[in-house]
Amino acid sequence: MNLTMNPDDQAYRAKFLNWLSENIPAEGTSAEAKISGDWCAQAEIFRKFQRKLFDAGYAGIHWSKEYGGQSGTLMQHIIVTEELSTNYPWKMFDGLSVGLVAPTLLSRGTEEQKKEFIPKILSGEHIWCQGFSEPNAGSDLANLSTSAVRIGERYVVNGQKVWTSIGHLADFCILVVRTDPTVGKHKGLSYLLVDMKSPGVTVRPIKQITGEAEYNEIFFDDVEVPFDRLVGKENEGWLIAITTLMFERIMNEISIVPKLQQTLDRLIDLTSNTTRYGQAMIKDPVYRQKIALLQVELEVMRLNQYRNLATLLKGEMPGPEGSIGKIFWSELNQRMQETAMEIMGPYSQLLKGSKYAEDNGKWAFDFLRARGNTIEGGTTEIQKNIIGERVLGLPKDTVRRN
Amino acid sequence: MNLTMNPDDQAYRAKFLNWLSENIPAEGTSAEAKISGDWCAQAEIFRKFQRKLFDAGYAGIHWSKEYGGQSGTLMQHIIVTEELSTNYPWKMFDGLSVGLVAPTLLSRGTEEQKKEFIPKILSGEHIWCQGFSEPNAGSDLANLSTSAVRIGERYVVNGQKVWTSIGHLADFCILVVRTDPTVGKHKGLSYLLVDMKSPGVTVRPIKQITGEAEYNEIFFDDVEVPFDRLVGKENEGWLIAITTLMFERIMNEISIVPKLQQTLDRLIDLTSNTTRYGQAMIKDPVYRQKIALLQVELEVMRLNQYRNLATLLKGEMPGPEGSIGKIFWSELNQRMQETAMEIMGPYSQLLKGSKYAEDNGKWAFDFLRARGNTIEGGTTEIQKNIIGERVLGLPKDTVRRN
Amino acid sequence: MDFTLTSEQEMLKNSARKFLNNNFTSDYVRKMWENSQGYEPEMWAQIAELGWMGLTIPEEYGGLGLTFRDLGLILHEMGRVVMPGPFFSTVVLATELIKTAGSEEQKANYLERIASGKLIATVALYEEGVEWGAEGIKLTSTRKGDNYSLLGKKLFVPDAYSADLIIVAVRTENQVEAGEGISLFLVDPQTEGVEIELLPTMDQGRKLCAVSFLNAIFSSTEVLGEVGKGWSAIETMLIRANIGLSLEMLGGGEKVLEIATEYAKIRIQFGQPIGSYQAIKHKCAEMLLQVESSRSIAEYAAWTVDGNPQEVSKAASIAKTYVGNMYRKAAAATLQILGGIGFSWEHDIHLYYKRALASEAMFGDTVFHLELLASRWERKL
Amino acid sequence: MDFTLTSEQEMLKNSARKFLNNNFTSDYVRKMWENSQGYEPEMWAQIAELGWMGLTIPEEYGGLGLTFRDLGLILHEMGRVVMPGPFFSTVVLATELIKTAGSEEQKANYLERIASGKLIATVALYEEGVEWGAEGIKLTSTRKGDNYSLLGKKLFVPDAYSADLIIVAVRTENQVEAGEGISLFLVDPQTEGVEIELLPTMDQGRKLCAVSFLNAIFSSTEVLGEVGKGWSAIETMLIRANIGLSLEMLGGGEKVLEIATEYAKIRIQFGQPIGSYQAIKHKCAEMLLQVESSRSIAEYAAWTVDGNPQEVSKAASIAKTYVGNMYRKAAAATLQILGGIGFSWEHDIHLYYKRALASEAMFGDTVFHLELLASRWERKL
Repeated sequence: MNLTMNPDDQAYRAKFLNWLSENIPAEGTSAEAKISGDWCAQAEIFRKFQRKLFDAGYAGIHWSKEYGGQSGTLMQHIIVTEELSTNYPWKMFDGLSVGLVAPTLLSRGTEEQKKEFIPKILSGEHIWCQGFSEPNAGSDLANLSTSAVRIGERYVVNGQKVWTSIGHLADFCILVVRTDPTVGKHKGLSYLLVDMKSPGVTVRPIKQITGEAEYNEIFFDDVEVPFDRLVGKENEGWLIAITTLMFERIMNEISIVPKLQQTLDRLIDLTSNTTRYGQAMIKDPVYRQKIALLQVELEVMRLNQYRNLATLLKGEMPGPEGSIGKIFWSELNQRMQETAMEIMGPYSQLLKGSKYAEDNGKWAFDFLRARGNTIEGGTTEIQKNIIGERVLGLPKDTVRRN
Repeated sequence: MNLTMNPDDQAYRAKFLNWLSENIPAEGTSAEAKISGDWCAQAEIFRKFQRKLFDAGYAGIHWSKEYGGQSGTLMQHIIVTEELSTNYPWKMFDGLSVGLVAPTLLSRGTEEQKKEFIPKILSGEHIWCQGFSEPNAGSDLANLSTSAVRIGERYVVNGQKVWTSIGHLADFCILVVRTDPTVGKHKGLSYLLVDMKSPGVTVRPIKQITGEAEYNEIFFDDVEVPFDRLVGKENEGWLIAITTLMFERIMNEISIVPKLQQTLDRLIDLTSNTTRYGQAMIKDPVYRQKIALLQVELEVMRLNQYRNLATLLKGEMPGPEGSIGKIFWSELNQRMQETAMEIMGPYSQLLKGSKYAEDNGKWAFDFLRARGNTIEGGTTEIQKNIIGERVLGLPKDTVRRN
Repeated sequence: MDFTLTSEQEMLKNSARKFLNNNFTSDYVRKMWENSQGYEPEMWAQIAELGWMGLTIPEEYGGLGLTFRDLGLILHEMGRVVMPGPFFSTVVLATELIKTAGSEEQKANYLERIASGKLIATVALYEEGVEWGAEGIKLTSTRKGDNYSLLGKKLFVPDAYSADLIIVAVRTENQVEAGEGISLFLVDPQTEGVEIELLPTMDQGRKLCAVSFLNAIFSSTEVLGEVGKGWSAIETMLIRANIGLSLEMLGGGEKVLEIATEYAKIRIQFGQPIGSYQAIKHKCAEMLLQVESSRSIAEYAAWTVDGNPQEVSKAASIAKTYVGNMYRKAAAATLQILGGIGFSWEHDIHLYYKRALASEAMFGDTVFHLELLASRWERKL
Repeated sequence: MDFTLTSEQEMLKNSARKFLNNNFTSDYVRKMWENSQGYEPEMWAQIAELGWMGLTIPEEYGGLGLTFRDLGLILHEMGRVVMPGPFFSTVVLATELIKTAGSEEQKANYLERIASGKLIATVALYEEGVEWGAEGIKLTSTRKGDNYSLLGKKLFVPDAYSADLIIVAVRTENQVEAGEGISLFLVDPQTEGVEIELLPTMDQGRKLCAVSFLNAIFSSTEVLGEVGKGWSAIETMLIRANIGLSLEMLGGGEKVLEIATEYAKIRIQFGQPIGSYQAIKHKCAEMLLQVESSRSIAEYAAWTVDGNPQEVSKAASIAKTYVGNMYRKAAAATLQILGGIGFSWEHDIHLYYKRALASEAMFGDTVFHLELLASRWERKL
């Protein structure tokens, strides 16, 4: 399903696809590489390719030239993001920096911060990670306790963050810290840009249920952060963190819809190619109905996303309704993966490395990985609270008075 | 699916079925009568038939002879209840009195109350209704405000009850009232037995979404209730009301399982007899799977109920886990009815009186009626709270301190 | 298509909401439930005066010549008040069929009368057994010279009881492919041998009827378009009917969510508004997710009718499936949130719930539309 | 059957729980995941000493002669600790098959060794493509005098890597009904031409293997029971395997609910335990409903094996469907309640979740069992 796009945009897409076919590095796009756990090697491929994109004018398309961008349109940025999302296994390396860090800096950073960081995000020189969650501040993000004490021209940071994606590969971190412990939860927080090579930063990987370690714990032990790495004002970091989270919900979807489309296509292929009782399973009405319903949901989600983009294209900021997309894609992906499991039967259990496995175990990996979708970036339960309270205006959960 | 029953019980069932075939009144059991809205007429048929049951020794089987019972076994009572539940459209007239009122009186009433009321329940002389809910006390039952002030040997009752099933036909009412307005919500309540013919009682029917009026509002205007109609102690009515509710959950299921079985059988017949695109719909794997899943759930529910009965047969009181059955049957019935609607397509819309309607519109009526199942007798949400807090021991919802 | 309204569209939508809120109050809707025609001529005349009857009728036939997307805005608003009466039958079903299949003369004749509010019309399609495709058209005709004698029965015909014109799909040729040999007869309900029976259904806001033909005689000039070539026009009409219905259902779902949210804010139990409990709050949030998603697909589908005809058939099936499911579930969830009062006849929620059920069972059920979508996989569309 | 345990059963259950909690700690289970055999001989010997290997083996063959209901109590407890190793393969699959199909001599030989812990055994059934019925048995044999030469491959064979004996379903006759002409070969894994490959699967607590036959030669005396008559014994075994699995899954679901409830009581967010929020509380309540309902059907099904054989096959399909669905959903819900920590390898929930997934995909999936139930409607059973 396509909304009509103007001829300029169509030409731009064609031009980019052409460039892509000549420049995308083979070593990173093989089926094998897509489920490889060797992220250090992948990160290097990413940096090289990102530099190529940057040099060719396909990075930061809609941002101002003074920050390394192209002063192009948001639609062009969307086109490039869409096309990169399915055949490009390194989205994880710049999803955060391009999708979250750069927009946050553009809207809230100082001129110096924009000039220092945005070009290096676009050229692939800096990979970023996000230090928000803590062991006791998951859903209740405002409960965080990592502290930053100002001493002269520096903050000294102490504490622990957790569930930091690619923390072990990142050059910089957006970090939310408590700068005033004497005031209420949302108050007294500040938003810092932290060099991950600073003395006192220790990263420890967390092995997840897929067997891989995408997430990390980060420990801060008297880590010094120059004062000019503060974004916004001291003790006003909560609002900036919320801005980041809203960008996360909206921008993520640009690359998620094409990925889900790819999953649906693979699912239809899988069902077409699986024969049981002498008949292709795609002929079985039970599975036809299930998969057609997934298709309905995907098309609806795509249109939801177009509506969001239409809002962004009008220059409006994303609002709390971004939670709709987060709930939608995370549950849809889980249902797609579950359907694949059902169809494969015992084959669903096979991991990569088995010659009997479908798609070299990608289904099994993606299925397990999908369990995280309803947790990461704000649980489904939190998103429903956001919708209930901030969109529908229902009363807040009653908080026990301490 | 049957648990083995001992030969005596099997013989008892055979004997009762034989008696039933000779004595069940034809006028009340026709397909027409089952969806008739003429409840006054039905109530008269009920009274006559109940008298026959009583005279034949099939009423109050497991209760003591001194209260009009037969001093038989609970299993015999269950057998009679099961057999009466499907071909007997008047369950509503004694479901409450036999299932809730009599057990409550037997466990909490005075000797005089038992002797006065139980025989008349069994003989069909007294039909009972339940005055618990109020406009501002639905899920929050302890919030009720109907008051009873003691003046001499009488209580004077004022207030309003709502959602009283068959209130317009009942002879007596179990009524929960506030006798001490100065103490907290659950405290200060009392449990009365009220003659519905008392001056000052006004009953107003509530038309429901099916178009019929099964429920009523009851208004109490200086209604006098003799002091000896108090059950238990003054201001200790809450515990007795809870007892009644637990009986409601468990005892209801005895007749519900056979009814659901009948619905499933009708559903299989309906699907077998409906032809679409030249094929009986029962051959379509999509519907086969749906209906087979309903069958799975029904069989599981039946076993749940046997487990509950096994507990009752050991003489133990029903506990909060009765909420499991309430959630289970109400949702299962809704799913069965929804499946029937799907299968019938536009025919699902036809009400009684249409010659094109399946089963004279019983499906449509039952479907709409089923929406009430997850509300009446404690909403699904309340049942889940009961399970979460009273079975699993999770902390209570935080209550705003006033 | 960027999901925003032009200022004209905003005006149309706002004035429609105002008119409908003022005139189609709960009391009036309930009065029309009791009225066997389902409408009152004075009200019909008022609506015609607003230009709604001819919204998508070309200006040459006395209409406004607007797009289906514009009509969708009105249907959306009508869904919000569960509007009763033959508007949908006349303006979506009959109008679209005449626009697609009619000769120049037929269009001039009928469309002008519809646009001016002088003709109430409907389409009779389904028969006993209810098969959703062309194979369901079985009503037979016998040719006698220039006349056809019709024998058989149509079921679930919306608003036949109030219609001046019923367009009836008839099988005039047998032994051909299911989609061939179907003709559209322009039936005056007063014709001898035509009998109309009002069916007792749940949703009395949209009356359904049985229309029987007992060897009723019609001339070949009383056929819309060409004899034997009716099915493709019906397909076009069904696509638009499903889209129109989706807009109506979207409006219903939107309103139902408002009812739920409002009640959740003011109903106090255990000392707090019930909307502060997550059981209720999250139910409302799920409804919002589905209502907003329904808005995306329904508005897009309406736009495709004029904006992207290649996508319209797929969009129609997706919209019908998704929005139909949303409306039924949202109405049921709201009924549950309302508790006892939601189960009473007095509260309006049952009007919405019954409309949701009736709408989902029109023009192809979910299983049918999902299979339509699945059948495209092999064709790689 | 009244769902209560005798005092002997209570003792058996309690001692099993104690033994398993002490020995099958999370650390030990994880160690066995890394162990290609999935068990350690010393532990196996300890279990044998408890008498569990021969629980349902008649006393004449060295067993305890108890009922399947008794075995179910142990399986339930094993599910609670996601016990790894070849117990299920040996004591449910191989034992039940030998009991049903074996000659007196075979029973005496094999069952005694199983009961004493000296023989680990399994059954090889499924092949590439995985069809759940008899038509899935395609592995071919060529008869040469008194010998059979086997050619083909079995997939998803549990615990073949640690087994001393693999009972293999082979098609010894073609051109007959699917359920006929199937023979059960007693295969020593060391035989020339037999190759066993460990498959990398999610749940490494129950190892699955590929077993290949490259013209491996077996004598006709190495057939369990009669040649060509193996299928009905397999059917009996599958029924019991599904019931056994249901008990194991019930134990897993019960434990998973305990994990969820415990965490919900102590994890504080927004100043209160998360179990005070209805989103979490109601999720736990739904789990309890399903766990308790699973208990009813699984325990009943276990009882029917000896107590009501006419009902056993139906009960098995119902139990597998209901309990399998419960376990997978309960594990997923608990993972969600745990949040980030539930997504980590370090927390045990993934052991349960993976076992749930693997179990649901064994011995017939949900669609298969529902169709088995539906096929009885015509037969009015």
